[in-house]
Amino acid sequence: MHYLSDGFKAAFTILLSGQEETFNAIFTTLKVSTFSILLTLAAGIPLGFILGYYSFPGKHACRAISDTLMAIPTVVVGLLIYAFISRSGPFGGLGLLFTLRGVAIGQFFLGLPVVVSLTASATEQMEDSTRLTLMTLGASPGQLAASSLWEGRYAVVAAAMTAYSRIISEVGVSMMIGGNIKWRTRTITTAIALETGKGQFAEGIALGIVLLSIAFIVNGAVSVARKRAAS
Amino acid sequence: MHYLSDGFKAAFTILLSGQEETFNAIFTTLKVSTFSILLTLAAGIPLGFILGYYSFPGKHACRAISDTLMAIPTVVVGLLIYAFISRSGPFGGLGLLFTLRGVAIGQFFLGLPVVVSLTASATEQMEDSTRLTLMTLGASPGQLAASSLWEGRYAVVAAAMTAYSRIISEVGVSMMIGGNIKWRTRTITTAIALETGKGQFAEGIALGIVLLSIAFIVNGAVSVARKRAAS
Amino acid sequence: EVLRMATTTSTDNTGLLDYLAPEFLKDTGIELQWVSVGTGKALELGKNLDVDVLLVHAPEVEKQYVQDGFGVNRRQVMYNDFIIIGPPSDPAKIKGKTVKEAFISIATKGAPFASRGDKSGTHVLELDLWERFGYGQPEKENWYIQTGQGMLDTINIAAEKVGYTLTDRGTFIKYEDNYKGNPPLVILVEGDEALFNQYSVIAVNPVRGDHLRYDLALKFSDWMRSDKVQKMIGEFSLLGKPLFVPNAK
Amino acid sequence: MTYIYELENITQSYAGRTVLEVSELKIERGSILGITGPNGCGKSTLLRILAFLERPRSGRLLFKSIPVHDINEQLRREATLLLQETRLLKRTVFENVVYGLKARAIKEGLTRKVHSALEMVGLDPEDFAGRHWFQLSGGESQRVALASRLVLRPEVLILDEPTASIDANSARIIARAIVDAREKFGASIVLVSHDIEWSYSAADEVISMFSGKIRSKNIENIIQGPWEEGNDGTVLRYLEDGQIITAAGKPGNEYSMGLLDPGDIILSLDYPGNSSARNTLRGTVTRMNLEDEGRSILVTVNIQDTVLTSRITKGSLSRLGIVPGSTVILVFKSNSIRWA
Amino acid sequence: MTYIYELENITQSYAGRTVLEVSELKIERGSILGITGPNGCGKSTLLRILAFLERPRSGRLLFKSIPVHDINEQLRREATLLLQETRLLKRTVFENVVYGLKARAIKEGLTRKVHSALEMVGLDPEDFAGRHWFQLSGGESQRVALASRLVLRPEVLILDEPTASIDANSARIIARAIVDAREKFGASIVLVSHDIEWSYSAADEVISMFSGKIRSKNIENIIQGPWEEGNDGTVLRYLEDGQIITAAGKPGNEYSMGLLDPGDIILSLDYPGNSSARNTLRGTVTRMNLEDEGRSILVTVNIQDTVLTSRITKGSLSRLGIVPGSTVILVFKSNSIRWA
Ligand SMILES: Nc1ncnc2c1ncn2[C@@H]1O[C@H](COP(=O)(O)OP(=O)(O)OP(=O)(O)O)[C@@H](O)[C@H]1O
Ligand SMILES: Nc1ncnc2c1ncn2[C@@H]1O[C@H](COP(=O)(O)OP(=O)(O)OP(=O)(O)O)[C@@H](O)[C@H]1O
Ligand SMILES: [Mg+2]
Ligand SMILES: [Mg+2]
Repeated sequence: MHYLSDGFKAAFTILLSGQEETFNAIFTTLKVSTFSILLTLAAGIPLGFILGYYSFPGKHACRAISDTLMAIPTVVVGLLIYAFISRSGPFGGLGLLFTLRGVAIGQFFLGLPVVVSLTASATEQMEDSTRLTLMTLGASPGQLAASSLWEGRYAVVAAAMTAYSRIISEVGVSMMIGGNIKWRTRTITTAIALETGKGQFAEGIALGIVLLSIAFIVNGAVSVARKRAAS
Repeated sequence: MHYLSDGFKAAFTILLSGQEETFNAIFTTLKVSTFSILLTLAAGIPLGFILGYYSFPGKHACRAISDTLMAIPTVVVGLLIYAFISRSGPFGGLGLLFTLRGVAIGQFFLGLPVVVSLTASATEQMEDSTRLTLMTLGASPGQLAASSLWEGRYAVVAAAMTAYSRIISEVGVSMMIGGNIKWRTRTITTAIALETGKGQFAEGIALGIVLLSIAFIVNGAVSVARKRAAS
Repeated sequence: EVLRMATTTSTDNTGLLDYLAPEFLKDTGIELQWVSVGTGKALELGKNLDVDVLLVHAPEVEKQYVQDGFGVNRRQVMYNDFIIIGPPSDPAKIKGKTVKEAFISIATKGAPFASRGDKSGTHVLELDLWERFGYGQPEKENWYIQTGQGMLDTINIAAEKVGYTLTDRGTFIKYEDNYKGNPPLVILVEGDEALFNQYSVIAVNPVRGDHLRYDLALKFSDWMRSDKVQKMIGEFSLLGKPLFVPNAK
Repeated sequence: MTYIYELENITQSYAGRTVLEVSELKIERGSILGITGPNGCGKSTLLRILAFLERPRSGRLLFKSIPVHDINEQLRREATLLLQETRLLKRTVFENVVYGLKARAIKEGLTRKVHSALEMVGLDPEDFAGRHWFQLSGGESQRVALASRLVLRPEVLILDEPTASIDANSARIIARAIVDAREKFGASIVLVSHDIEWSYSAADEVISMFSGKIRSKNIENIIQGPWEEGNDGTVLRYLEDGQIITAAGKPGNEYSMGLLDPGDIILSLDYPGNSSARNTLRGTVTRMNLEDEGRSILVTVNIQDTVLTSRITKGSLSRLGIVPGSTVILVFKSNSIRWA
Repeated sequence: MTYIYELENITQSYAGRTVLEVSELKIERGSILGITGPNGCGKSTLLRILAFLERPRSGRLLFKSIPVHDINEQLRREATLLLQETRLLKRTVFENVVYGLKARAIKEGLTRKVHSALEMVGLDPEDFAGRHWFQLSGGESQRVALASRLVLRPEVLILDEPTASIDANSARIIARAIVDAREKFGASIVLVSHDIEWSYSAADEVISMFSGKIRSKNIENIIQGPWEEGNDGTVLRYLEDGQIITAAGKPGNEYSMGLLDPGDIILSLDYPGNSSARNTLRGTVTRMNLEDEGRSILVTVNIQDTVLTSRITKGSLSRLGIVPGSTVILVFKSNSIRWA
């Protein structure tokens, strides 16, 4: 129990005293997760729409794969990416291991199935009359996609936020690919893992609170934007 | 790279040779995740509906909290629950630590925000005419909730699957609360973490494949059920 | 210039590397970047040529590793020792006994014993001890808890189960520190020859990859074994207790 | 006389705009009341209040003589509304129709009840009961929605545009079903429709609304602006063909609508000689409808694009000998025009 | 003569049921074609094919004399459909109306165009342009949907029930807007409506469909079963008041519908003496409509619940001197009834 109160106290101390290490981890987390989510949305929303909207052979298989990949443990994604970008792997020459770019690639694969599956299910749930309305107004396939997603914007935003949550809270990829190297690739979650591993639970909780504060601010910004878009 | 081929080979070996340890972990995983997801859905769907449907003071705050909690790292949930159920915590007497019941509690808190937020957003997106139609047919508040959710069943199923994915793939709570105790609380994900820690990456990937196979089967069952419900 | 090292969690968690790395930079101009993982994973990262140097503690495995051509220049740099800890009530009555007596007493009384079960240096030693005392590894015994986790987590589990475990001293001191010197588990057996924990530096075999900074790895190895650093290691302490004993050869 | 609804000073507003202002309305138990009026005049809003879907902003609403404070599903189960924007549940036709019965925990004779409701709206249960919501045409959906209300045998049946997109034949079947509902289980019925003839065929009485207010127990002619000022305190509306409508009083603004009761218009074959009526307009008869169970006839006259309807007796009609296509003179007083 | 559409043997089926079978249909460029027919007869299905929203299962479709193989948005931009189940986008009225223009990358005069489209459907742009989709009444939404099609000035304008839930006054405004669309930018127009009078007021020609087929360039009386066998190879329909309709030929089954062209029904004041016509039914005139720009009159006669419409000339009507409420005799031959 005392971890809780200690954790809250520690969280304030960290944020107020301006511990350089922690700010570095916060900054790293923001940088890599922003990059990852943008990549994920750019690829995932169109893919999800195609998967939910069009009928093509193998559609159900694709959907099943995407749904299943939502359940891939982050460390397994870490391992798989590692197999490719390790020096002894096929892309070893790119020098992605222990870099934030490497982490972003892994997080992209973590977020992608979430965005694809949730966007596809939002698209599936779209009323047929919305589709027909857009078609009768002369929308091209691209406009149809964009406008359908706009009609279902709540669900798309929810998909994005869910994916962002998965990305910002994951530790498997950041640890395996990033390596939790201090000042370089240490993110809040790997720092939490480190503190917890050291038995410094209060510090772990404090960092968790810091992470949640970031998520809270991001969510707040998104819902302000959403409210603005709705009106 | 060779981890991949080795991983696939190992996955087959594990499943075909019937390694007792692995089957024990699979069984534990299924048991605890089934229990957790049922708990999560039972609480999360009604809460999500209330949050998306009714207007009440503090609604937006609740929604923001739920959205934010989607981003809580699994290990932080593990730590928080630990603080309560460890011997020195207020519920230490219940003996929940290092038990599957303890893990299920933690996973419940992991899955809850996902179900609540996604159900709420599905409910928000519900057409007003659906709500009015149900009301004119004389639905009571409970029937209204059930039928609205049934009308938006794709989104609710997507919420459930996303939450299940988070639960089955998480490692923080299982490790912290379950303790990864062999023959007792070792799940597939904690086993993966262990193998990875040992440097046995191929075994880690193999277990990942096993986990994904389970997720695939669960998803398959859900989509068959969904198709049946749709027709 | 950057030297990448894979090491075990004990060196990182105790803060030893945070203590040494700035000094290394000052002395050689080389930045040390390390990932702290289990011994097995550290060795695997070396095998995959993802790091240049290793700092690990599992002598038998290390020898095999070098023999297999994955590593070269294995050098001992320091040791700490293992201890058996348990609750002050000591239900198996092992306090002050030899390791052998203690293990046998725990096994016959069926007192809870937490094993790391993760092929770490500590785990390898523990298995070796069971073997030596003619027990074989207890597997499905109710009292034998295989945690598959790091040392501190394993200690915590032992504490929750009011049982025993085998740990390295460094982690235990850290554990004591977390409890402000009043921990639920205390040292019951120590000082036995069988409980030595040797740390070595191994360079990853440079013939296996062109990009490897073997030169830097050797510099690090030499630096670690220099008198100055050996002294620093000896002075490194937590709660006023020294953690490592330098023994470079 | 017992009233099922009594409304006093009921108002409703959305986004700060008052869209409904009913100073008084009493609806008799067992009556069939038709409501008509232009788009946006507040009909659906009134119906939503009668169906206890929304609370009026102010005013007193009595249901079966009891003031309504809280609206809940118990009340809604007594007064069932067919929404204007009908929407089927994403289920089969059978499940749509049975929904309300199940909601009321009724378990007996479900199939029989559903089938007979489908028959009432002219759908063959064999063909339709098993269909999915998306396997229906527009009119078929509308009829399923109506069947799912009829099956409930509610005390009050409120229908918002029940015949929109229903073919003429089926509209007659539905009118019959509505009258049957009153006769078989004593329902009181309120219906909104733009099809005035149809409304008369089903309803006892048709009232008309305008800008949120109940204007008259009657159909109204609506004369749209622009109005120009005349030189003797009157206002003038120039019609497309150059003829002029003269009205007394002051319109709210240039574009106000003038209301003219069909009963206030006299038809004649020639221009009257000396007459106190300021308005004498020539037009062509386009339509003649028997109204109100044969008691009177509505004659629709087009003056190019302006359409006015006059109510006359069968006797007058025979005497004048006019038929659709005849040229007639419409005669009415300037102060017969009231302002909306 | 140039045709905008030529259809040959077009069929469509859903779930294995054929719902459309058009053996031939040619629509002239610049014409306004009305389509009517009972619910579920395939009107909307036909319109969806004309609007290139779905491909027919079989048959040949020519658009501007070119066979249509692939349907795509280029084609859809030339033929715009107002859906029966109109749905606004979740945006403001302005954004709804401007959507199609933006889709076509039109950038100039958007505001002006949108405002004039709103005015065409009788909505005040000042009041409505800024409203949200949910701040409209049923008829207002319908009119916004129509405006968002009119604004596109498409070559073909296809309207599915454009006046459902539109008040009579506004329906006239819309009819005018439709005629204007033809005159101002040469649109060809196809419209479906259950309001036959309104159809005639807007269209050049009204055709009727039945069970997926185009039955006639005419309105039809529909006589529903049950039919019973007569003793001389005829079938009989007993009406509610005991009178009998006799038809020749074989209906598909007991409940088949008989079709009867209004032009085949003769009105008379007395029972004719010796006549070859088997059917002589007595009924009451309930309605008389001027049709087809004054060339003929439709007289609607109720025989209790059965309603039959006869088409007669203005001359005949004057000679007979009937008015709504008069009792008349309907005379028609048994083989005038065709089977659907
Ligand atoms: N949610 C809303 N917000 C603002 N204005 C609204 C809202 N709902 C309806 N209105 C306005 O209220 C007025 C009354 O609407 P109502 O739906 O009652 O009209 P109606 O008589 O049923 O019209 P119609 O014949 O078109 O169905 C209209 O002017 C409409 O624009
Ligand atoms: N998706 C579908 N699956 C199966 N049957 C369908 C489907 N869509 C329409 N139908 C059927 O096809 C027939 C024609 O439908 P359509 O919508 O063209 O009729 P309509 O003439 O427009 O009728 P309405 O006047 O009611 O709008 C109907 O019998 C309808 O039940
Ligand atoms: Mg309305
Ligand atoms: Mg239709």
